Amino acid sequence: MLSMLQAAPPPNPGTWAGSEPPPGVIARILGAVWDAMVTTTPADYVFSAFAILAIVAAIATVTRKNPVVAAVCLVASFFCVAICYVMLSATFLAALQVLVYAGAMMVLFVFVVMVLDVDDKGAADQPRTRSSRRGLYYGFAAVVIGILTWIFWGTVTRQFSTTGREVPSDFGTAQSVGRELFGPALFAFEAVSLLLLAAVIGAVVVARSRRERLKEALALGFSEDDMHIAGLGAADTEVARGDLTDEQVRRPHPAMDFGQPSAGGHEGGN
Amino acid sequence: MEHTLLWIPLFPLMGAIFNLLFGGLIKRWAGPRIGKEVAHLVAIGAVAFSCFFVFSLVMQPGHGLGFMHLLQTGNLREIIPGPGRSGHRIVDQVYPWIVSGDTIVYFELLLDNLSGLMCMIITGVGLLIHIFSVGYMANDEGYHRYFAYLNLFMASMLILVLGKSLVLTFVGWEGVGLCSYLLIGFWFTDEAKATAGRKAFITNRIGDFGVILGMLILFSVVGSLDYDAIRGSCASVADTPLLADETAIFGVSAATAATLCLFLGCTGKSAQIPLYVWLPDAMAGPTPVSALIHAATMVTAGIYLCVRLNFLFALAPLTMAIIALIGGVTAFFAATIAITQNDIKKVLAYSTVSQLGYMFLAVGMGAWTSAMFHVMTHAFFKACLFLGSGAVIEACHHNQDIRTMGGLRKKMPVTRITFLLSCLAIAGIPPLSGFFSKDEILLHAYVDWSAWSPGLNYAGYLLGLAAALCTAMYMFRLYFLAFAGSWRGDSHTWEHHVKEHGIMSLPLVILAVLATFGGFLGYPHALPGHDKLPHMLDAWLEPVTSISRAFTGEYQLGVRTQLDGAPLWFADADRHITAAAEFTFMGVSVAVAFVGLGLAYALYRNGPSSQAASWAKRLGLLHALSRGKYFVDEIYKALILGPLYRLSQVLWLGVDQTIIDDLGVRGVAGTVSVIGNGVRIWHNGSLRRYLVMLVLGATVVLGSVYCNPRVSQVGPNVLNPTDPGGLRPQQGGVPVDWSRWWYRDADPPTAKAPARSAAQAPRPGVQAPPVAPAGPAARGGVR
Amino acid sequence: MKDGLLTLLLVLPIVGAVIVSTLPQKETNLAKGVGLGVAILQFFASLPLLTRFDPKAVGYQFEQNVPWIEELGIHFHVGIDGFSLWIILLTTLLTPLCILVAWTTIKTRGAEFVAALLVLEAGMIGSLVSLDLIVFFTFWELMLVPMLLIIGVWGSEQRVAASVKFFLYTMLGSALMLAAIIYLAVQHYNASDGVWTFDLIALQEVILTPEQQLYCFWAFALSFAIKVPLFPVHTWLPDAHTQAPTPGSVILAGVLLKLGSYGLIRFAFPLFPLAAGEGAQVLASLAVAGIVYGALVAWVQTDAKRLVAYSSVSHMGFIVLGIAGFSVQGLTGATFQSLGHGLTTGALFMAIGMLYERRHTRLLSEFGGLAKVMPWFTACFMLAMLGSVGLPGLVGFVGEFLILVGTYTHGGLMLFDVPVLLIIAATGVVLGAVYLLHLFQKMMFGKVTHDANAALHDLTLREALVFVPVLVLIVGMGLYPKPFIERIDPTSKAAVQSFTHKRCVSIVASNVGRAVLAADVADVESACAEPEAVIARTYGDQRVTTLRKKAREAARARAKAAAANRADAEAQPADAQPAEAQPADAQPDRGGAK
Amino acid sequence: MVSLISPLILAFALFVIGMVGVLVRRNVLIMLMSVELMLNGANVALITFSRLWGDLDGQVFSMFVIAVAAAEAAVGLAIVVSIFRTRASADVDQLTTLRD
Repeated sequence: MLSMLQAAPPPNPGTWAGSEPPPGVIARILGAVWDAMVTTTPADYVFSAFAILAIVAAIATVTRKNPVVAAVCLVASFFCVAICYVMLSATFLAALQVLVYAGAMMVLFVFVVMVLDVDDKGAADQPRTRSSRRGLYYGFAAVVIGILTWIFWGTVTRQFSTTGREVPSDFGTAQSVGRELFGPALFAFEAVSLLLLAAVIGAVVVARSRRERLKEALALGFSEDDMHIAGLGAADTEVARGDLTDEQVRRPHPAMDFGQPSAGGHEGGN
Repeated sequence: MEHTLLWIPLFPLMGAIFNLLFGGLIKRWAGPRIGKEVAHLVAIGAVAFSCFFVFSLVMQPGHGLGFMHLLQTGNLREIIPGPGRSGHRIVDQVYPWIVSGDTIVYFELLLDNLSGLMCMIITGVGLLIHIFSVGYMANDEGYHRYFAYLNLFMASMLILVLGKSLVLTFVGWEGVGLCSYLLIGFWFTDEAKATAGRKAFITNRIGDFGVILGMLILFSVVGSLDYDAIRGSCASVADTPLLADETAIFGVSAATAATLCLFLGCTGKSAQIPLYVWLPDAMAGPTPVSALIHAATMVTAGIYLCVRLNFLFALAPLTMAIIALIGGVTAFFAATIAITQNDIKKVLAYSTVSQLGYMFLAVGMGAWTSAMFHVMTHAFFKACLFLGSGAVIEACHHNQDIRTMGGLRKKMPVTRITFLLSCLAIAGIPPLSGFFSKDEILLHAYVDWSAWSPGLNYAGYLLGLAAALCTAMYMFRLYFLAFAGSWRGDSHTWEHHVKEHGIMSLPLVILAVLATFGGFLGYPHALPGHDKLPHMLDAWLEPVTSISRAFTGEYQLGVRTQLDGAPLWFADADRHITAAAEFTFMGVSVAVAFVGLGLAYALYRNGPSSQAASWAKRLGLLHALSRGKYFVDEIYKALILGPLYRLSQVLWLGVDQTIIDDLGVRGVAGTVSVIGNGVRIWHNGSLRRYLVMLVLGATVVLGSVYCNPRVSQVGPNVLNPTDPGGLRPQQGGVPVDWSRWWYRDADPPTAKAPARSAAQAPRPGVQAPPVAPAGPAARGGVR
Repeated sequence: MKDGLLTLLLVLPIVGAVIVSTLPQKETNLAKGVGLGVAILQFFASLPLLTRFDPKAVGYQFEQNVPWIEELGIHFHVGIDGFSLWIILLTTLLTPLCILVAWTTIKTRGAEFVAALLVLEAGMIGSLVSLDLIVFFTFWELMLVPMLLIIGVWGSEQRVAASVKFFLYTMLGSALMLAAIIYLAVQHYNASDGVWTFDLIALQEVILTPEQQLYCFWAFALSFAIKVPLFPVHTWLPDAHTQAPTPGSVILAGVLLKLGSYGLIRFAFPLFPLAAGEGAQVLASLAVAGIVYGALVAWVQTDAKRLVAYSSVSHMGFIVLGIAGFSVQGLTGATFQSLGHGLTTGALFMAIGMLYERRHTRLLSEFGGLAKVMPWFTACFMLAMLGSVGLPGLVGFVGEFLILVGTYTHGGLMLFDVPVLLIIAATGVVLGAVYLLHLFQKMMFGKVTHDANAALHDLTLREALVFVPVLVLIVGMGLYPKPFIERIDPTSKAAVQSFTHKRCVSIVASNVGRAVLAADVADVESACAEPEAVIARTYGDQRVTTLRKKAREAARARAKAAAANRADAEAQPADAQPAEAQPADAQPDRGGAK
Repeated sequence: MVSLISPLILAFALFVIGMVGVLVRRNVLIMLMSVELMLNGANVALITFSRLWGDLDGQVFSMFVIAVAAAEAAVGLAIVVSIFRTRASADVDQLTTLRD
């Protein structure tokens, strides 16, 4: 799309040699867009479509109030991106994307959202940031996004050729990526496996239920302070410490302890 | 013995060390009596040895300086080394003391006529005083320490006199200062005496400050501080480096600068006008100490130095004038103070200051020989006076106030006679030594060339005469109040205590004899029998002072003449003083002496009289001023010591504590903690604020990296094909050489053409004194 | 064995420290005994340095060069010459004495104290022997830690504040110095295109541009000025001294201060000669101000140790003045004076420490009339005081005399209006007497005011044993300084020559615009045949007395010639003169100048 | 053969949206999802350049990115669960115990 931009031979600056006036910058941008439209192939269209779809889905996940809807939109976004991968001849990764991201992780998200019955009520009582600060934050956001676009645009307009190199037919397939994976990147592969193991163990340990943590704390002989730090403090002491409002103690949220029946009506075991 | 001269100072030194280390132990082991015996035997033995050694060296015919020859042949004129004959000198180079670079200082002793004379005085009078001290200090428990310090003093004084270079003299100079500090503050339990000792040492130190500067100037000009080297460079007035204008300092010639500094040292040591304040307070020490140090030997060190460097001082007419003026003024000023003092030792102290003033008057006039003559005679009669006063004080049970004495002649006949003889001598009554030496000084004061103008001659002479009058007055006032009239003290002391000690009288008698007949060493030309008894001292010191007398023109010494060389009324054609002139001068000074004596006799012949009191009232202000010693001490304290102490307080509390410590050190610590607190507020625990900070930080870093043209301007600019890309910091189209950001010129320095290869010749500007190498550094150095 | 000696001197104290610290905690006396043994062994091990030191040889002796970090060109390069020899011997002498003094002064944790002292000794000797900048910097920093501990742990009341102040003051200076060292090495890397070295001798070949020399010189000079305590940056010294225990003060005054002046002579001046030439005037003015300031402030002190500390500021001012003049006598005098100051001030601190041990106070008002009670103590104290005042015949005078003479006669190349500097410096001689006699009188003379003073016992054998070597040296070095000076003089002569030459080369190469090796500077020999003249031309005549010196020498020559022919005219048949007596008129050659 | 400019635009967009999501939203879960988005943006860029230079390393690396994202999501959710135990609300602003 940008080839046209580079094609025009530059007349020496300052002198107006050609018959028509030297093209200005804006004229040149419009020219590029027109050129892109003219030379795009059907594949470009498909790709653009799915790209736009992915972006819309992403915006949706970020703006939806209800986390469940957000999760679903995110899954949609992942699917569109997977399709883009296929267009970029990264078929194995497209499959992987779908399997891991959309399949496993989003399921986990939805699962957690459902189990914890998370609702955004809690957020409501937080006052929206005062308007004076909002201006500041928007300013920050504008600065940050401005810098990023400046950098993006600077690189894109400068260094980029449009088409990739000739690639072998099996480029991006499971076989070639596998050979690459178990060849030079073997060590990294093993390291990642270790990482995943650590993550799993971490997740299990962190998300232990209150009853198990209480049993373990008593076994280790925690002092009263240690119990407080571990979040296992007895109700009265927590209130005394001012960490929990008595309202929270009286009406523990269902997730407070899996053992008790959830306030929302359905029995325990969440 | 291989080292001939080293033994002279070494023996008293060893005596001192022995007494210091073992005196106490012997006293403890063998009991006080034997301890005392051992102490003073060792001390007196050491001094006796060096005295014997000095006299033998001086007197030996061939080897010595021909004095013994005098006694054998009896004919004085033939054997005294005439002007042509070079004087004998013994040089003993012991070892190289400081050798560094081109500075070479040897521990070298020199015995020639001048130092021979001084050694004889020092060891002679010293020995007598050592003997006197045995009696005086009999019942003092610091006995061995006293004799140790006295021996140490003798050693330092001998090194001072025998030293062949100015550095060695300076060693003796400070050693003597230390000993006077120790001896003045001998009874240190009394705070006042200790303070007096400290005052003496510090005032001497101020003088030493001058000597050090003088030494530095001389060293830089002459290249060595050896007396022969200095004499060599002063030999010919025409091309001496001391007077060359290249070596001038602060506008005066090097000779003048050096001599002025040295003279500052002499005023410190010989108690002249600015720095004399320590001598009256030095009377706090035991009386024999005052006799030895503050009458005979130490205080004459200043005069010795001037006479030793006479060729240098002669080259500095300005300094000679200042010396003469200060000498004259001091003589008169101190004499006036002495008149109204009531403490026997204070009177003698101010009398010493006055007599020293006389000597410096002589030095100022270039009459080196008469100065040394007066040094000798003064040593005799002043030592006798001090020892006499010591005997009197001992007799009056350590009471020094003459108003409570009187009538001592009945019980202390020997002391009275010796005291009377010395008083006559110092007053300048004819047959005695004082008359000859003082008269000679007054004669030369009037007769010799003076550096400025005849005015200085008249001023010097008149001041000398007035001082002579006062001297006669206060000496005989002292004599009459002490010895004449009747005992005014308490009767108990009179019955039991007032008596004479045998051992103390012996030195008194010897000194009195010397004071009486000492004058004949410098027998004046005019008196009859001159051919049989020439002016021995003149001939004796001739080799030492030959160079300075040979100077002509601006630095001329000796009898002054009209501008065209015609003789004045007192001199004949070949510039010798006529007999008539000498007689007139003698007459005037004798008359003045008798007037003084008469006055004292009238007022005090039998104790303090009503006329004295009435005169005192009539001269109220003058009397009070003189009694209060013109309040010089108070003035010094108010003008110098007080402000200096306050300045030090301000420096310590102000500069050190506040400016450097509080502002500097604690200030820096303070700012660091303030900054720390400022940053702490940011971390209030909100996760989202941290995230925002994180993102901001990341983008700023990314952005700054992207500013680097090497990252962003890579490859062709798709939008503006004419943009050549690559590194080109632009300012007015000319690349800026940012490496020289400290440029001083208006516009930034442009990157120079590739730095000139080292092979090129150094900067053309190197020949003429160019601007120092470019850049603020060199320019920063003040040119 | 000859070249391994220095490394032995470094290793021995560290091994000793390790042994001492491993000993059981309870028996402090055993630890002190072992420590003392090691220190005495160290002293005897350092004696061959003296006997086998060849005074004539120029350059470094006992040299040892072992590569340490090869890539960066850092070699464990050690060697000594005239400047560092005597300070090392002073260190090895003072350390056993300090341990001896510490025997009773230090009650708690004696073992650690001895270990700290030994490590300190290793640090000091390391700094003195190292000829590689990084090795020097390591030992320079190593020295701080034990001193910090000695003041911080065993000091008196506000010991922690004083030790922290001492530590931060020195760290500030040395941080700048490290920056300058690295900058210099980088410049050498660029100049010699690709050779990394931190060796002092190699780095002396690099000629930096005037600006570079200016910054590097002042970075080094600030670090050493803080160590010397030059006037404005001296406030750490009185606090450090008053709070330090006696042995700490003795070592601090005895050796640590000398490292500042040693550093100036060894590193600051030779490495950056051009900036040194211009900076010398500033250093000299500060030094002279320090002399008077230290003396005046010492006069009004109420605490004995603080008074002696300020006296150190004044004496060290003298030493820096000697160095700033950079003349042969000046350098020799400065090194000799630093020895003398180490001995005299060390003795004074020992004495005050003994009084502190007896009366647990340092206030002057508490003492009085001690001369009667403790005669031997007073004698030792007076001897040390007189040495410090600079009485001729004792060690103080020789150093001062050489510094004054050297600065006045040959200081012209570096300083201007030298007479004014000298006059102010000479007042230091007077003020020195003022405050020290003030101290002496307040403590020793007068009646015994406090009854506690009456019962004080005089010197014990141990205390006497500590005083004897120091006092013998004070008197010995004053009377016969030749063996000391003849080992320092050749080194300072060589130092001055190479300094002047390099300064001339710097001037010639000042327009190159970048650092360059001395060898690469074009036609150095012809331009710098007469270095003094080049310097004189560059800095204008009024600053330089060299031309005046030439005039003086010419005048002296003329005078000698005149004297010679006058002597011939006078020479008659000399009468019978004994052989050994010097003929009067023959002009003694050694008297005249060269 | 699609031109490779648009995937880069996609990657940039995803990244920016994810970043905004993380900064603006207060719900922990949404923030975790936004992080996923950012990582996805990165992956797209990796794959684009892998395709541009015909070098498989981009894809291998993006696979690792996916692995890490998974691990991170797991642990993130575990933490969210345990926080829920005590706070009963997903608001991140209340989590200030580690402040001082």
